[in-house]
Amino acid sequence: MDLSREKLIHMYKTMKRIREFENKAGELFAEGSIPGFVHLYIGEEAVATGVCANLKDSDFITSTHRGHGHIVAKGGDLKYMFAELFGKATGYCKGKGGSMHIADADKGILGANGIVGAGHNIAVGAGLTAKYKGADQVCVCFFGDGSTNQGTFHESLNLASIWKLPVIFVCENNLYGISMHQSRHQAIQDVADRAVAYNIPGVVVDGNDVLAVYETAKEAIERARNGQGPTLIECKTYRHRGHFEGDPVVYRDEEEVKEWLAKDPIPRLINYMLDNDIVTEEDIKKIDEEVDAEIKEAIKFAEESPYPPLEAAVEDIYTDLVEEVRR
Amino acid sequence: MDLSREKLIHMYKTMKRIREFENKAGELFAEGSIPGFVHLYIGEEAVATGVCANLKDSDFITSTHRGHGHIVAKGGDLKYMFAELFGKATGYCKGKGGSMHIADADKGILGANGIVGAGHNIAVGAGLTAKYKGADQVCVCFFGDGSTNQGTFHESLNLASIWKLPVIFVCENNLYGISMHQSRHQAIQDVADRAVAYNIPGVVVDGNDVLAVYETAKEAIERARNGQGPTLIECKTYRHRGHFEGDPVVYRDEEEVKEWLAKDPIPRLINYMLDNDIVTEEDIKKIDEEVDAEIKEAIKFAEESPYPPLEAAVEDIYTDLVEEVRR
Amino acid sequence: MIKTITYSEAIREGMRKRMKEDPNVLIMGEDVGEFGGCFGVTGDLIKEFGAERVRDTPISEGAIVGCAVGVAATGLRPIAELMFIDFVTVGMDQLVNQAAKMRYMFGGKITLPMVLRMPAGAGTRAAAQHSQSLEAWLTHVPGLKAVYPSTPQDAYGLILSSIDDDNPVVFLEHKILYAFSGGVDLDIDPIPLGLADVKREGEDVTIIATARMVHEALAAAEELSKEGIEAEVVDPRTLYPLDKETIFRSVEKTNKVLIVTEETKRGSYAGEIAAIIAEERFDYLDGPIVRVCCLDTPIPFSPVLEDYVIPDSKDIINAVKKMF
Amino acid sequence: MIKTITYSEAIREGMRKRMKEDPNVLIMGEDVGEFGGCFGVTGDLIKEFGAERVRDTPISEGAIVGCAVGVAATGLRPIAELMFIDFVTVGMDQLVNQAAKMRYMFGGKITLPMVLRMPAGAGTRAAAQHSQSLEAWLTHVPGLKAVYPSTPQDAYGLILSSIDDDNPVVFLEHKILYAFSGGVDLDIDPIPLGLADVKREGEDVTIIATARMVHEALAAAEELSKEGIEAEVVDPRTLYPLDKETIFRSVEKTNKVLIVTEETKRGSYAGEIAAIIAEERFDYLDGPIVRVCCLDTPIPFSPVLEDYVIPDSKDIINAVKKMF
Ligand SMILES: Cc1ncc(C[n+]2csc(CCOP(=O)(O)OP(=O)(O)O)c2C)c(N)n1
Ligand SMILES: Cc1ncc(C[n+]2csc(CCOP(=O)(O)OP(=O)(O)O)c2C)c(N)n1
Ligand SMILES: [Mg+2]
Ligand SMILES: [Mg+2]
Repeated sequence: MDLSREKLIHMYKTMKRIREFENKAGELFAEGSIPGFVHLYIGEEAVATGVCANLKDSDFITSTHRGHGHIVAKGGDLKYMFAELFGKATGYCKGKGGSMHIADADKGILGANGIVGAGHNIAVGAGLTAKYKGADQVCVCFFGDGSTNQGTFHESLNLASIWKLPVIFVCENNLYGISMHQSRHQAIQDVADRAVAYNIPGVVVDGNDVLAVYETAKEAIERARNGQGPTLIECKTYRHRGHFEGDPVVYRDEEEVKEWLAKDPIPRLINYMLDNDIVTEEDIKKIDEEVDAEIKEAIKFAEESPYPPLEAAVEDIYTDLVEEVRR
Repeated sequence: MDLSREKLIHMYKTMKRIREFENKAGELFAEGSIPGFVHLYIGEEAVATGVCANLKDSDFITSTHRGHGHIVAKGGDLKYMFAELFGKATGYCKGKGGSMHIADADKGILGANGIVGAGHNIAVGAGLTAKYKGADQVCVCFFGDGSTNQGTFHESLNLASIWKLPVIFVCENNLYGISMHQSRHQAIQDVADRAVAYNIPGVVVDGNDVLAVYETAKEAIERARNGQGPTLIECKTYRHRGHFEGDPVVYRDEEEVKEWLAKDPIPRLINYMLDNDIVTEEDIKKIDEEVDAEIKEAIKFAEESPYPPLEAAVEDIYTDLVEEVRR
Repeated sequence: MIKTITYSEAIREGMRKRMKEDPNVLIMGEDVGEFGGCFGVTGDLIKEFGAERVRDTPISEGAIVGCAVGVAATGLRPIAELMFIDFVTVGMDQLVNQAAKMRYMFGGKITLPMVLRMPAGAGTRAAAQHSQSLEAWLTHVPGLKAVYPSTPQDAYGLILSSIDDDNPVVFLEHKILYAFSGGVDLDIDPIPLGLADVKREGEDVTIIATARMVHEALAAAEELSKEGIEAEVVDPRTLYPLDKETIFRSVEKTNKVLIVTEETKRGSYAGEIAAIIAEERFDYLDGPIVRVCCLDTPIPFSPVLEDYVIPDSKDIINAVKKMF
Repeated sequence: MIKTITYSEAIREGMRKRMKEDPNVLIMGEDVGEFGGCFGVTGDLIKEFGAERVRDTPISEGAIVGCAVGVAATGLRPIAELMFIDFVTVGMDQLVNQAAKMRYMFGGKITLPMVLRMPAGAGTRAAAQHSQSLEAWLTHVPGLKAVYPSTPQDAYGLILSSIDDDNPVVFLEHKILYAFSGGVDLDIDPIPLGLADVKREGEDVTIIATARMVHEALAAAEELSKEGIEAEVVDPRTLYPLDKETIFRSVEKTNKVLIVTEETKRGSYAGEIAAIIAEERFDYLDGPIVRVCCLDTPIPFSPVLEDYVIPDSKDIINAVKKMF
């Protein structure tokens, strides 16, 4: 493993930032400060983190309804994220998008997406732009196991493969699409097997091992940058929380949950770094404090921000028409 | 090969009926008697014939824009087919459907379909009914290579596989979706490889060898009837004509066409039967004459049939509402 | 027997009744089984009827609708559920080019008794992809019938007739109404499709409203009554077939029409109703036909903005006052 | 330079012009390359611009539209073609929930300059799944612009402005019009979206017509003129944004309105135009707003039936006469 200490610390901090962002988002939702739906990424932090640690700002990602982790990992600013969850004017989308639609064009984040499977083809389009322009860019498409039964999964992998586009398809197999266990929604064990249908590499990786994810993604991203086309990576992972906040989770058994909680990617990375003398307990504590402070400040920013003015409702539909939209 | 003489002769006659139906349809289209679009099945007769020779009237099929062959093979009546192509009141659909929408519920024909890929899920539904009712029925879904890149292909195979439905997916790989050679529309050589994605059997067969098609389909249909779920069968074949009548076919080279014309499934079966002393040249001639007579009569029936009354335009949309639809 | 139950329970009880009576009725959709449906509508039905009749599907809306078409064409009576009407975009071909047209294309030789249930409407802070009102698309498709109840009793009576119908019926359910409760007579006959209901009588102005907007219209009518304006509130209940007679009768009486729906105004079904009246009852009108609908925007997430773009009783009151 | 070319050539020449000027413009769709497009619209463009810029795609309409969205969001200007507008059902989610809403959902932080070209309309004996007029769906979607030209010159001027537009534009082309020819000035400035054209002036009645129906309306107007009725024929050209001013000006002058489109009447955009006039110009009307549209049926195959359900100049003449 030729990972620098900086990289490791960066990845640890990223995972921690995601975890704490999500913990707070859950609390704020429960107390009623965040409206709508939130789908938390807790337990899956190693996936977004390990993959995005290989990306540049100019690279693209597409995300899902469970998007907070991807956005943090790709460099999203927690302030604007919280503000968006609150529906404030200072949010990433001026409050018009909410949790399921956070985007940041400057960071190549082509949006969370409320439609399961819709990011796939958008990712292919971003890959086509990169290839067309001959730019040194790739696009990572994140998606869940459940979404791999949507037609869009099939169409997008096919298109990316025939055009040899620099797209990396990253399946976060957390074993469920809402209440549907993977064994009930598809007759295969490894989503990666589906790569055969497109004659592209399909790889399975332990999605709770950030180092393994990092290495696997690195190889796929290099292939993509070298013009060798797409890869399908399946990361085996688990969501600690319900599908959305408020889900009573009647469909999982305690044993399974316990087993997976024990595989929590964060303590795992801490132990690795401690065991290999990369960091001390003190270092970790310091990082954790930094993260806490950042989160507190971000929430404060969001809380103190104003709601959007009513006028904003008719803006940003088109680049030009506003008068026409007014009541 | 334990095929009875009757079966073989039946299959020969079916292929011949399809071939001559199509030849005439092409002529009638060229001379302006048939309006709209026609997509001929010439060259692919062995597929529909070999598969449907295993089916009962109560079994279902779904078909495509290139549907005439399937309908003939499943027992469609040439009279009503021609009448439909002419847009006559006596046609299968009272003239409302035309070439792309011929259906015959009594024969389990759930319709040709103008939407590429749309038959797939309808076939799954028919399979679900069969399983739900515990009926000894199967559904064969016919489709082209081009349609295997539609999302519906993916969704339907997935659904049929997890529910173990008695559906047989028969891909007619004629190497092209209109002008797109298979090598340009997907990165695999055998569509059958895609079966892996659903953990079902995927089989490749010479689609111009009716005996091979028969045997392969037989096995898959037996599996389906035994509750062992779906199979994906890929039949390698070729259309002799353009995509639709009127297609200048700029996208194929002569060599390729010549090569495939030499593999014509009809002479091939004739030779097999002659070589094995199953029939005589006389027998063949007799059958051919029967077919000619049937076709002539069918065309006469169609020509002499009336066009639908204008009133028919507002009927058959709903089982009940008619007044509401009137102008 | 009259019971006080919610709109969502009323739909469930209607499905339960028909499933008990007819083994050919089955349900399919995402998480409709053990999970009981995203909005809890299918609830405990799986316990009573088992997983073969209350079928969880993968996330494949195209397959859900398409499979329902195949199932209906071969003799069963499926009720398919999409989690949100917004996802009908994914199964649109199966609904529009297959379900709606098959009978016609096949010259009447096939029957498609299927119901497609879809939670619709805004107000849940679910933003642009989970809040749409798409009835205008569906009513524009020959071959479909479209139902959109506003009360538990109507929901119950109409789900029964939708299941009984031999044609594809899109059954819209308003998410905010799920929790509304009311008295429901579980022994009533099905409410025929195509029968409007006058939810409030009045002489001065006709307010045609659908689904959640019926309640806003009724609230507005109470306020207006205090100021001496008596509004008649007509709820079509079935969008297609549309009960023009009841609507026309009201228009002929009041000579003033306001139409209220939660749709994007541009291209709304509210517009279709206005156009029908402008064409067929013009001479009875003494002023413009007014529409109160959503602003022509995607539904924004932020509660302040969402509340702003969706019409409410205040908007209705203002609009009515301007008509006098 | 004015050349006599067809509607289909005009669209091609517009695309050629912009592709020459801007390397970011590219085309994608089924058989648009060597085959030249199902209706021949892309023709020889592949020879001039190569297969990277005139991209053949697999049969995957969802991917075509979705990929165009991704391409547009990342800095190129795609023109995507669907073979028939009927197949927009397959890519509906990508168009409606992604293309149309992305800019709004993202707070304006993304620009989506994409054109989706779709041959529409009936008259080719192609039956129910290849003959639809679906503009009502598309105009109901905030975030999309919608164009539907009726002449080669308009097609040319409007494809230019559609490509230049920074928003998703659905560009409808009528299949029967492809072969219509007319003089086209290839040097004109783009025709701004949202500008109607009065195709014939008249004092007695306003006929608002779109696409192929413009020609039927003009033919009807000539006939009516012989009987002393002078019809003004207004062609909106752009369905959204809609040039209400031009329409209102005509209505204020004639006080009578007939709207003619090839859509299924129920839920048509013709209804939206009627509703707008009934709401905003009621006082100028001296009689019902009449719509002449297709019957509320799927398009039947048989030529006798197809011709019966589609409106033509005779239907328009009859309808106008009844207004006097
Ligand atoms: C087209 C569509 N269908 C259904 C839904 C409702 N839905 C939201 S998330 C989800 C489950 C997704 O499962 P998976 O892809 O495994 O992602 P996970 O939630 O496990 O991260 C469903 C069914 C949706 N948003 N869009
Ligand atoms: C959804 C959809 N997209 C495109 C078309 C236009 N189209 C009709 S047939 C065809 C090619 C189909 O190819 P394939 O599935 O291989 O069948 P084949 O014609 O070779 O039998 C296309 C693109 C269509 N009818 N429906
Ligand atoms: Mg999952
Ligand atoms: Mg083919």
